[in-house]
Amino acid sequence: MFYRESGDFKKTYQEDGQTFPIRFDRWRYWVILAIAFLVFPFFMNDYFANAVMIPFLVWAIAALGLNILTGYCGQLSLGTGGFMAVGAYATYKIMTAFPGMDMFSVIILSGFVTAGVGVLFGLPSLRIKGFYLAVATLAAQFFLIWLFNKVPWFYNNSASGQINAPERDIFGIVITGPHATPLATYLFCLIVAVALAWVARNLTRGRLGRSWMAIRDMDIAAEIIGVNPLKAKLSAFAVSSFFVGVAGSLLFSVYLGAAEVTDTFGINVSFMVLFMIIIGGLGSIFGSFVGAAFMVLMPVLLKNILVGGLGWPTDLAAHLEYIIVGGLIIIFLIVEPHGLAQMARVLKEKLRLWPFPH
Amino acid sequence: MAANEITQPYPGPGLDTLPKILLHNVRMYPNRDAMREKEFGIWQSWTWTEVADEIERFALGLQARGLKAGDKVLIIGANRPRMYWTIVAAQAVGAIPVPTYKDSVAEEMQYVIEHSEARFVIAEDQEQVDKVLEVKDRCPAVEQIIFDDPRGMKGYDDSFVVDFEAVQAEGADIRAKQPDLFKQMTEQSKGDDISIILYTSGTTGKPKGVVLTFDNVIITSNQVALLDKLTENDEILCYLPIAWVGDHFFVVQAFCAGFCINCPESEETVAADMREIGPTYYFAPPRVFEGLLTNVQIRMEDAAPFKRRMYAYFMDVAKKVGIRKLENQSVGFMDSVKYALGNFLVYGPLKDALGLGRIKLAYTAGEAIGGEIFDFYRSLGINIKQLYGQTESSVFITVQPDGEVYPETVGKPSPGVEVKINDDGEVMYRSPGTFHSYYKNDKATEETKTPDGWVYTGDAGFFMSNGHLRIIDRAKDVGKFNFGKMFAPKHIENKLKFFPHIQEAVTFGDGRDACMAFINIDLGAVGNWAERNNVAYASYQELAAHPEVYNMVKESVEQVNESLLGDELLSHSQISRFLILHKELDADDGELTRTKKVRRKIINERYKPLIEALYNGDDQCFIETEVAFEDGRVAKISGDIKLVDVKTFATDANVAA
Amino acid sequence: MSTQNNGQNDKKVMLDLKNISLSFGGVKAITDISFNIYEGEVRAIIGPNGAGKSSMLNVINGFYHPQEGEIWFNGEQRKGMKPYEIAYQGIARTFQNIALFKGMSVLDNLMTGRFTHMNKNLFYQAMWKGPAEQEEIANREFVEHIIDFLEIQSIRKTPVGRLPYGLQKRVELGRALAAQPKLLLLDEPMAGMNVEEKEDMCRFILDVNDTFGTTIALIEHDMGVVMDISDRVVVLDYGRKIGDGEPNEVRNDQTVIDAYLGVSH
Amino acid sequence: MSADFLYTLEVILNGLMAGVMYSLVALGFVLIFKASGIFNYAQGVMALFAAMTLVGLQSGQIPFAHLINAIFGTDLHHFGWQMPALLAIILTVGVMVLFAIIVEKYILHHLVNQEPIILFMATIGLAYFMEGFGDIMWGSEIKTMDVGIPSGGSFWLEEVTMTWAAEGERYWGMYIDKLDVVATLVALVLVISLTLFSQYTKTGRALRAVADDHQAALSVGISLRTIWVIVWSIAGFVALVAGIMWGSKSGVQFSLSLIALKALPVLMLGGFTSIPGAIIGGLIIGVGEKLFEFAIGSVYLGGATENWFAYVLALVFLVFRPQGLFGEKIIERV
Repeated sequence: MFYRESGDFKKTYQEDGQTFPIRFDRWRYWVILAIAFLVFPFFMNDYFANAVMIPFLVWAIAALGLNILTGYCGQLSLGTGGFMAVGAYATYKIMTAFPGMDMFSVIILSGFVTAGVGVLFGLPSLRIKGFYLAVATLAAQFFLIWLFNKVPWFYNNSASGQINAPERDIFGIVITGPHATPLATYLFCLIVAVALAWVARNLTRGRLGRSWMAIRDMDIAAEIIGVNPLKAKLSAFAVSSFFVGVAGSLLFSVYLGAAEVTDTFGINVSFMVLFMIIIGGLGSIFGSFVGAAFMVLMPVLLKNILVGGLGWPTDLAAHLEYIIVGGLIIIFLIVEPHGLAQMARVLKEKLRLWPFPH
Repeated sequence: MAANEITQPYPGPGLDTLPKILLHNVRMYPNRDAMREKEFGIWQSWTWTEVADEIERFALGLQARGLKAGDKVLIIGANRPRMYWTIVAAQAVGAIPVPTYKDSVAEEMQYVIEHSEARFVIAEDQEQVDKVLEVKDRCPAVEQIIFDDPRGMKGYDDSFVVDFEAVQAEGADIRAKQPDLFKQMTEQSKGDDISIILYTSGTTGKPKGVVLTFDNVIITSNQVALLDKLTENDEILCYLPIAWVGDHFFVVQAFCAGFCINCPESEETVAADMREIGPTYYFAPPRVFEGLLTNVQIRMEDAAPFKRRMYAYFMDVAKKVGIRKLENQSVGFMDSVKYALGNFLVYGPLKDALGLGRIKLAYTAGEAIGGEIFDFYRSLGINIKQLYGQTESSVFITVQPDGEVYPETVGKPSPGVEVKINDDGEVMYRSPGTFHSYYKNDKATEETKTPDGWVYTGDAGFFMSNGHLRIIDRAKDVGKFNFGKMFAPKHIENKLKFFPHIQEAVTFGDGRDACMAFINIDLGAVGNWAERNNVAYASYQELAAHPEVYNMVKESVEQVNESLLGDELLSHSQISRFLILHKELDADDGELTRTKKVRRKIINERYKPLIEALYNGDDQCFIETEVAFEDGRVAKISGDIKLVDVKTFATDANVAA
Repeated sequence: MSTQNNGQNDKKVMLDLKNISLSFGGVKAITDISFNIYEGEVRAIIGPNGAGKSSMLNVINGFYHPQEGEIWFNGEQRKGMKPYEIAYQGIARTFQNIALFKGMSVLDNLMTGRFTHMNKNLFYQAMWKGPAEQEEIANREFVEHIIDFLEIQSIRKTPVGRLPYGLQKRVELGRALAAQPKLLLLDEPMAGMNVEEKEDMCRFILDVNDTFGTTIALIEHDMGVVMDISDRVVVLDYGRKIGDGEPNEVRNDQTVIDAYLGVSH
Repeated sequence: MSADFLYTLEVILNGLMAGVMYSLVALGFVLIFKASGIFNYAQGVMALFAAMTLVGLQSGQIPFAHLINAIFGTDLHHFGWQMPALLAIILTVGVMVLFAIIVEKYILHHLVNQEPIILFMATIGLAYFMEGFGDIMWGSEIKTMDVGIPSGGSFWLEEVTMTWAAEGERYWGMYIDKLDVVATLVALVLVISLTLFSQYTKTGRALRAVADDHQAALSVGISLRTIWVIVWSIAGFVALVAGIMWGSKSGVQFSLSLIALKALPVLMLGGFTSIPGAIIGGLIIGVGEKLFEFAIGSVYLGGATENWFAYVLALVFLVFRPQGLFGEKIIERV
């Protein structure tokens, strides 16, 4: 209905291969970015930043990471929580060891540390496939959590076993600690999320991304074509863990400010991120964002309605949330196994064909 | 009718040939796209400078290979830039390009090659080269075949079959030595030199080669380009056969106005390519518009009820105010709002989906177009106009001026054209576009063109009170009923063909007491209907014989009869009986021309028993016919065909059948 | 049909299989088979079901490692290579049961076929603009020529899962061609096709051989097709070689007739 | 006998008992996986739900009391009766069958022919749903389960074993929970009866046919839907047994559902498709993790290694034998 595609023709492969080949999509993309960067900052307050936008962005990064591994490369992982913990603890160690380092460097370094750990736990993927691999990644989850719990070096021997983010800045703007403003933390997360989404898009559109998808769709044929399965899988583990590590780093340092490993990065986190990409859409960058938005916003909304609106006890609302999340997962898998992203694609195709049905 | 003034015959002073205009455009628009072709997934583009360079190298190469002024160059292929370049390159050498239809079979091609005495053949690909080689022995004049697509051409005789690029490379060598040679060559020819020979498919007999001069095509094209205010910013899609005058006319207009010619990727992708390019200027014969509309209707029938209602509602709005809006007449405020809403919800997306989203001007010609079809497009805000023309007139004879567009007329004489009706009711014209002659056929030339330059069109028509010409039918097709009234078959057939489920119709009545009809159903539309109504069928024949289909067609025929009632000239031509043919009329079987016009003579002969049965009042008739498949195999189709009576509507003048 | 017919002695051996034996847990699939493939020829491997044809292809492209025998490719003996290493040597193949990447478009499938011809590192790919994009475009251009060659323009961006069988087969051939292989292995390229599709596929195979000079080894059941398009035929039965030669020789070989041609299919 | 040896023996015995519990849960997984190719992550939650239902029925809790109270402002909690354990168990079995029917009808039926990963995720969704549903239905507080199974250490055994220790060593006797012994016996009975069921009954043979080939099973005239309901019912029953055992041991609470996570490495070790594999895998893991914790974990690593040892063991094992202990060999077809 909104699409007017006549005259939007491509004369070069650059134009043809761009992320949004349709004019209207391009336009919409820029509008969303403009709103995020230019409009939202004016409305940023503590609630909006900390209950909505920052968790959304942080979880979106984590979802992007898992989507690269699971959605694009087909390797199911249940160790996301553990890898996020690696990112968080790496951040903590780096922040405390190098107090002068700016936050960008900190989170990127944390990402690389996580990527290394991810590769380590990805090694069995060459031999182990499918569910076996999924269960194997649980080993990473439990082992890492146990490690961060039991080895005091990781939490600098703090009495509580917690880690707390000290105040750090970038270009003089405070990003972490109690003095960080919602605006600064929001923009910081936004920039990181947008940059990583851009990187994810670049990686998935080219040679590497195709090798991942080839492994996912038909590993034997991929090998025949020259794809080294080990390289493809490990690179997916590395890139995915990098993203997840950055998300863990942000979650701890910017969003929460403090973390306790079993509460913050438990197995439920792994499942939650998995849900995000199922609901959002496997193998879709857009889907990672939508899925994250859904999983972050739905509890907020439920809480507002049930607790705030109807005055129910919080534990009841929490149980109801479980029912709804579980039910939605099932409904999604039945109605549209490819998630919201696929629904958006279908809707877009319908709008492009409008008023025709096919 | 007096001729309107010709103010500016050429796009610029002295620009009286295409090669000259080409070089002019290089100066005017060096970096604007002159041509595009969808190939390898993107629109490969050539600016005017690049096009001139390609043409220059090819022309020099052709000359080096022995092409001389006055030689014929046969061009056979699809709408590809190189085919168009060949036209201009040949003209630059002083030779005469002869484009032919690429789907013609070897024998048809042999005739053209033989008749035109072409020395050079430029063929698109292996398929076309093979066709030429097949008839080579019977065409001794052919010296070289130059091919565009090198695929599969490895094993061919290099001395006889040459790569387009190889010729261009030779041309490039020559240019290196004589940089000004091409320019000098282009100076050699003048406006009254022969520019092209176009073979008309002709509904009867062998094709005739229509010889056109540069003046013919350039003056005509330029007049219309000025009239329609075409500029270098326009875009067209060339998808009609290059051998057809309409397509050539486009190319010349593109040269005159400096706009861009777009070539589709392949025949199957025309619709998609059209949507991508979104031409601003468009030409299509009525059957294309009809096909599009049928397609729209079929697709809308599959839509959800809500969408169907919305579509119907806004199409009503469009019917009411669309045309008035197009013609800048005043429209009520509420209607304006509704139309704007409709434009957002329906017309805009619809036009966009059809690739008509950017159309400023569309023409249709070649046959009469159904008024409903015509109004449909106009009500959507597409400025579609009818023109009347033929190869012999370099297309334009009459055209509908803006604001004076009536579905049933073909408009007023275009600039520089005089039109008159002779005593037999046949339309005649005299214009700058009047053809030079029929190639090697003086007899036909004399029969068609009077010494003082008037040309018989072969169409019967008359001027209406508003000065518009109305064409009734082919003069020779127009017949008389036994009771003395006029019978104009095509007029009735066009009315029938408006119905989406009717693909083709043939009516009979000349020398008879009543009008009868053959119907071809539209497999797409009726098939769709069958699917939705769970009607199983295995073949066209089976579907065509289905009683429900008969009922559907019968209703349509009755509607046509009712509409004929209002036209006093034709009210007695109401169809009294019809049948649905067991096979589709097909060009491969000789029943249609390559441009899908009905060959009445062949149909009269082949289906004689059916015609007789219609007039005898039989209920059923057995028929057996041969069909030719694409690969040349021949099979027989036979079956009993049902004949049906239809209600006719009485008028005072009507003789009850 | 390749018309050039210089004496066989001039021909360069591209692939030489010497005394190959392969068994699975004691079951012999291939027993002591030797044959070679000349550069530029179309070589057919035929035989009844279970004759070891597919196993032979799997040996050639490194899926199976024969227990005995030597494999020489372009004058080098192969030792314990992985299939993806063999891909880099210039051997590509199609599968009997189509093995396309179902989640990707036709274009992406073909682009994946260019894998061995692309090498920009992860950093460049993450940045995209610059070397990675240029590499992508250069390879896209190549792939577009394959698309044009196989006449699949109109389905370029269609997900392969939605295509009919015959087209999928064509796309799979395209993916193999995109790798610009020196040796192309086709595992029953015409299985399950109708006459028209078979004709098309024959034309494509011959055109590939003709236009790109690709050496082709194919398994096919349709004897008419095999005899038409191949330069030489090797016949297997129960994992052993029972015939080898030009189509005419093979056709008239009594052993072959008994084992294979005599059996009605 | 030295005390160290006796300690080790005690650890091994305890490990075996724990392993039996793991096997019990793993058994549920294997049954469903074999028959439907579904990796049922909800098995643990099914055990929790079964246990909650049992306790709820037994103690006469009013289902959804919490929710009703929240909506209508009432103050309901109990019907006020106590149900005999056996009746409650039978009713709970009924609930689990009903559950199986609902799962088949509303979930599995719509997911036929989907990829295994999709089905797996659906069961995760189901697990979440059941967890919330169970809590809303029966309340989330910790409940005690008492169906009359003896528990606590066996004094008799302690006294007997105390005398085994060598002279001069301090050894207080072997501690073995009676509940564990009962659990072991029950598990044995369950395994034997399941094996008999699948070998000697028509339905059992049908189940095996389905596991081998869905098409073949259909052609024999067995409705896939029926089979799925049966399998899920059996899995529900196994879950109930596991729930009773675990619930009696450590109370009915959320953590009970985490036994599913314990069963996963068992499956990796034993193979997803093998009943003996599930049992032996369970025993290996049970003994392994107890021994590791006893000998290394608590001494050098700060303890609590049970959380991950099983996984790492399974992981290392799998790298060398990807199909598990008893799993069918994976042959890559080209």
